Amino acid sequence: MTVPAVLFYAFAALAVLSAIGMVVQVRNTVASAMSLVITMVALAGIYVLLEAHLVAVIQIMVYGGAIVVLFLFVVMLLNLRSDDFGPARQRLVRLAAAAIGVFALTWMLRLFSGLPEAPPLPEGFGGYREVGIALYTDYVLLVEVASLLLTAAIVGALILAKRKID
Amino acid sequence: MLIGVIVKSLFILIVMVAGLAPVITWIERKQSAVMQDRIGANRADVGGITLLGLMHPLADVFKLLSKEDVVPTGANRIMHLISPVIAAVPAVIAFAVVPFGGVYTLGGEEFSLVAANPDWGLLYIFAIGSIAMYGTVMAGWSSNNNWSLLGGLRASAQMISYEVTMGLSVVGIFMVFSTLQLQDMVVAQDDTFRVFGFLEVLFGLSVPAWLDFVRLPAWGVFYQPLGFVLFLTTIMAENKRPPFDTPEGESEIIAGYHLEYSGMRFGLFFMAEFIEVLVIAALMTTIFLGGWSVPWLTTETIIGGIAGVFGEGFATGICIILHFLSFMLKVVFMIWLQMALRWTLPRFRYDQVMDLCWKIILPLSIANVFVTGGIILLAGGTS
Amino acid sequence: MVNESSDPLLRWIPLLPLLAAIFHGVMIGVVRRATPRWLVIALSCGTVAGSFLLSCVVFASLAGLPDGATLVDGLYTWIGAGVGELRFNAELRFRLDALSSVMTLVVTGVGLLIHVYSIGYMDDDHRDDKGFQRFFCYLNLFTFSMLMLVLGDNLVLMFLGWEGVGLCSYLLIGFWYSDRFNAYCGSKAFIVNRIGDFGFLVGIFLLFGALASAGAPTVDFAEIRASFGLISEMTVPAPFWGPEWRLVDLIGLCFFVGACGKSAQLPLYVWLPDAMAGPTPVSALIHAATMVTAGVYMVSRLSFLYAAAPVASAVVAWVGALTALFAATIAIAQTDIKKVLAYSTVSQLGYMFLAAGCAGYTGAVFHLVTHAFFKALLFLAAGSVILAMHHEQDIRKMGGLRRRIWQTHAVFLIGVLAISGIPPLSGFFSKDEILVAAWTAHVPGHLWLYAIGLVTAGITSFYMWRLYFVVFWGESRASHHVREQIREQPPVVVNPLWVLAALACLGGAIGFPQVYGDALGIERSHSLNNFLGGLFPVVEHHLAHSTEYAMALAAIGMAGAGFGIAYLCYVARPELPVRAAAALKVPYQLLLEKYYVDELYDALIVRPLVKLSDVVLFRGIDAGLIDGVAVNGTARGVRGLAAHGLKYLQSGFTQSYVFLMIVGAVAILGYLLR
Amino acid sequence: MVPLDHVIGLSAVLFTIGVVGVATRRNLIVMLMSIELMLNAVNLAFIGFNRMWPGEPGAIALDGQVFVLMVIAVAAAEVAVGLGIVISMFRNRDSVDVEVVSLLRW
Repeated sequence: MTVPAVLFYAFAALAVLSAIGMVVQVRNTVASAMSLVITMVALAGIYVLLEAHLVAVIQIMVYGGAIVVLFLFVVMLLNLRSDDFGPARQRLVRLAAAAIGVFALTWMLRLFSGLPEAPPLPEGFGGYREVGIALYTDYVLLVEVASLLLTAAIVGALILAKRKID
Repeated sequence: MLIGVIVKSLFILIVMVAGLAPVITWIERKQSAVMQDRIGANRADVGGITLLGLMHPLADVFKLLSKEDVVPTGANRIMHLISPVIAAVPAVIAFAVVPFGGVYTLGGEEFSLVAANPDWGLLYIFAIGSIAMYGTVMAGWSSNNNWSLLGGLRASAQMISYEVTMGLSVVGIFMVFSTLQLQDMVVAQDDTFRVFGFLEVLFGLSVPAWLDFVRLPAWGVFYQPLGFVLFLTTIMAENKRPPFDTPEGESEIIAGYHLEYSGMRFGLFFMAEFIEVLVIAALMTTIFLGGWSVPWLTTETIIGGIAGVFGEGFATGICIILHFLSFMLKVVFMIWLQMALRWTLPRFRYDQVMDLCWKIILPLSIANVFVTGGIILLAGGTS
Repeated sequence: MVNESSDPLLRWIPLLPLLAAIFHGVMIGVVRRATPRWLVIALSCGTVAGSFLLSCVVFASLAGLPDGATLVDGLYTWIGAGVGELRFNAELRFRLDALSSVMTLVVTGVGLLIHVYSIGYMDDDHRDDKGFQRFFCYLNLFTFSMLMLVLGDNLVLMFLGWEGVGLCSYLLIGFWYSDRFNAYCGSKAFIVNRIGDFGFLVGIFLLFGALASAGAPTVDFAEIRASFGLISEMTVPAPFWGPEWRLVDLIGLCFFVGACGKSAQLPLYVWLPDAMAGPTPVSALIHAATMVTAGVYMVSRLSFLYAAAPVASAVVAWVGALTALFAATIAIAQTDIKKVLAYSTVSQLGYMFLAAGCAGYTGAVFHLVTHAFFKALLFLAAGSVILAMHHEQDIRKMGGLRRRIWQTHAVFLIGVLAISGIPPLSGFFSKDEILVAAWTAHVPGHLWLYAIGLVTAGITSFYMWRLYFVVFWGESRASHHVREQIREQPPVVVNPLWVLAALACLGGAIGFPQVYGDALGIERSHSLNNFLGGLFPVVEHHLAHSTEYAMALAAIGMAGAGFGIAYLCYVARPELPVRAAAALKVPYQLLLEKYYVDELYDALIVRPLVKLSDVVLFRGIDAGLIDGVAVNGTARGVRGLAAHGLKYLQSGFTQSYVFLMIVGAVAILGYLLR
Repeated sequence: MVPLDHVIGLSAVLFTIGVVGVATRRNLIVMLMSIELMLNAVNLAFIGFNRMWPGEPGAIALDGQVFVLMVIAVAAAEVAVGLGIVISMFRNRDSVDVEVVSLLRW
């Protein structure tokens, strides 16, 4: 069990626990958000182990630093109180969802066991230089489309959330 | 390899964090007093010696330790307890990436005086910055107090916006040094460039030989003057330093997010802030003021000169000391600059802070990127 | 190939009337302003006169050529498709041989006279010029189509002409379309013609198909005739008629169906009597002289095919004979002057087909020519009678016109003499020739054919004389007001009649039978036969002069008998026909109602067809099946499905939507990764 | 080395947790967060598979990572609009409970 493997299992455990924490956390939403952040950071750690350094940093900066803060921002802005789990009927939905979850879980694990061992790494695999080059040579259209999407999202969010000043 | 890292990180912890941070509290008090034509704190003494007030940080520490640690009722206990730690730890671990010495080969084995040198160096700082944000946000929210909540909100909004502009303003530097690793940047800054060289490069004029003598150290600030200004403003805003300290704007929302904190956890918040000041100073020196490089003397000239007389090992030792001294000098200068800025500029209104970020710094930094790109293309590859 | 020399004049014969027609068409349709009457007259009559002159010139140059030579004038390849074995190219080429030159002369000659006549005839009831111009436009178009039909060098051009004349007959019958009955008659003529044309088309396809399979795909008459030997032996498996049919017979029959449609033979003759709804010059030109003879021209043009197809020829002969008899009997009881002449035309056409069927093609053509003359004469004379009687066509209201319009009377008398076959006039010679052909034919039961021919000759002369006596003799039964008005027509109407009368008299000369020729010392007297001889397969028949004389006498006898009876009934004892009609109640009624053929067709074909298409096709399939089941059905189905099933999926709760999404995703994933 | 099949397994687990979160929770914000979690699980799978097929030294294949960046961009956009909706929903209904907005039904 090499160091990376140990680290990976640690991060994996952390991610799963905080994910469950987020979902189960009923009383207050900020706690859910916090557990989500922990999941994000754990995943960033795993990315580093999988040689995706730039993506790890961006994961922390964007997901951890911006998106979840946005969640916190909204939660704090709206000053929400906790919500409960809903009437009995919900229980049926929850049970079904849980069952599906477990079923999918076991089934996928079984399916994905036996993948080949990770091959040796070409030099400079996940670094910012290669990803930058890939982004702006092969996937330049993708980048442009993404920028377009983000502008649209900004405008959309603005219109949705703007207080009607009439 | 591991021992080296441990030694270096211990060195950082002791010298930088434990040593210099408390001194900064003193510097701030003293400098602000001198600027306002008053003496400043000098009462605290140990057996009569006041050392111009240097004892005060010690006194503060003991004072805060003795204070009762109050947790407001209805507050989310765990979050309230954790948030100062989350605020302070990132500030400390930010030093891992800052090089305080050059790259030397001693006895065939090469070592560089930087705790960790991942190839995405500077991004590490930004990542840490975005984690630190949670400390303030959680503090604001968990202390069950409207003013602190407001403080937390303002802090998160401000930090998010400035994170964007911080990233963009430093892109110029990336382009010039075409690397993200701080150590490589400093190595790149460790020589000089001909001042009038740009005439030759940009306009193709021939420059007479004697003008070559006028040289400047190849520091980031000379390549990226606008970058220096923008980065300084954004990183101070990121750190919620006075010109931008609306989150804890005393006049409007009392103490902002760390309102409900007392005792050592309040001390932690303060300590975090001052370590941030140190980080900013260290970062600015590394990126813009050439880090550990001695102005007109590159590492080779120093080692070459001394090695001839006293031998290789001794020369490198001298060189290390020289580099560390130049680094510390620049850091002190930057601290002074920040304190000066703090005590001269009035606090920005909250919307002004936001406008400054989105409407002024963002366009400027983007323009800076384009201009730098243009110059680099004209100069034909990175100089 | 038979030697041919090109003559650029040929193209102008059909082109001139076409140009006039186009001019009139443009003036009516596009310019929409009435052109001055003299210009219309000048143009239309001028062009037809030009064509007539050209025809004469060309006829003269053809006569000069050695026997069997033809004049050809090719413009361009009209339809060129495919190459080698699978090629089909129809050249736009005109060919003038003996047969077509005779036809062009008849068409343009009689056409010119009728054009002149119709200037007068159409004058009074078309004060506004557009109707006048429209009439001449159609007439010119008709002349163009007929000339195309006659001069066309291949089957496709002939078919073009065939359709053209059909169209023009429709247009002209329904000329006064404001009256619904005329429009109905026009469309009836067109539809019945179309049925015939269908047969004609099938014939063309079969012929072309056979030739192509034999390796010589062509539609030109000359080439067909040349490579006809290849397909004459081909046979077609007849499904339940016992032995196989010879392909040639089948093709002949198909073409004959086309001929029946166009020349109003027995099954498809119903449109001709109703065609009388058109103006009289139209009836004269189209339904007497030219269009109806197209069938006879076609049969004689394909004479080599019919000669090699005994069954087809027999059918042609028998149908011709029966039609002649049938139509003649109906003509007896008709009271409308134009109806009588219409049935007489049908009957005379029957005669021509009888001759054609018995391989007496020259006889058929000869009768065609003479018939064109005296039938046009009779129609135009009837026209002037109608004009005189102010559009009164019922002969029971006429009578005693002898004194009032003596010129028409004289001319009508000549026509009646010609048609009933009194010796010196043309009718006698051509009818006699046909009877001789019937007598000597190899068709089974040709004696019976001769007998029918003879009897029909008698009936023909009877109903013609009846018509003559009723209209011209006795007191005028017209209303008092009309009686004063009766006056002779202006010269522009009467002069063409005199010309036609002269032609009717002298027409016989062009085909003066050889038997009399020898008697009178003229060696090649039958000039028409000599002229057309080369074209038709010569059937050797040697007939003793005595039998010919006997047959001639028999024919004259029958004509005289017809005259006698008619005189007896309508002049001597006028009450006789009334008592006969009362006595023979049923047959008379049968004749009067034209054997109820129209009603029969209506009941057997038209009504069931309409009912079929209405009930079965429309209500059953279109409305019921397609609209009902397919369109509305699916719509109802989808609405039902949505209302009772899909509606409940929209529960309004996001949870259930998410749940459905998950189930869907898992299902797909399960399917993919099974 | 990092066992890749466990990486994909982890991604599957996280995804399922996300799905369960979306299915069970009635608070729209938590649902949005669960969706974020699902997206992250997908990112993990991308990175894992990319690590499995990094391409030859000459031609490094970074499709997976580029895609992850795009997913992050899309996620950011989605969150922005999603929270916009949450705010407007809260303004109209004074609650973020999904059951409240059930007007659009048969």
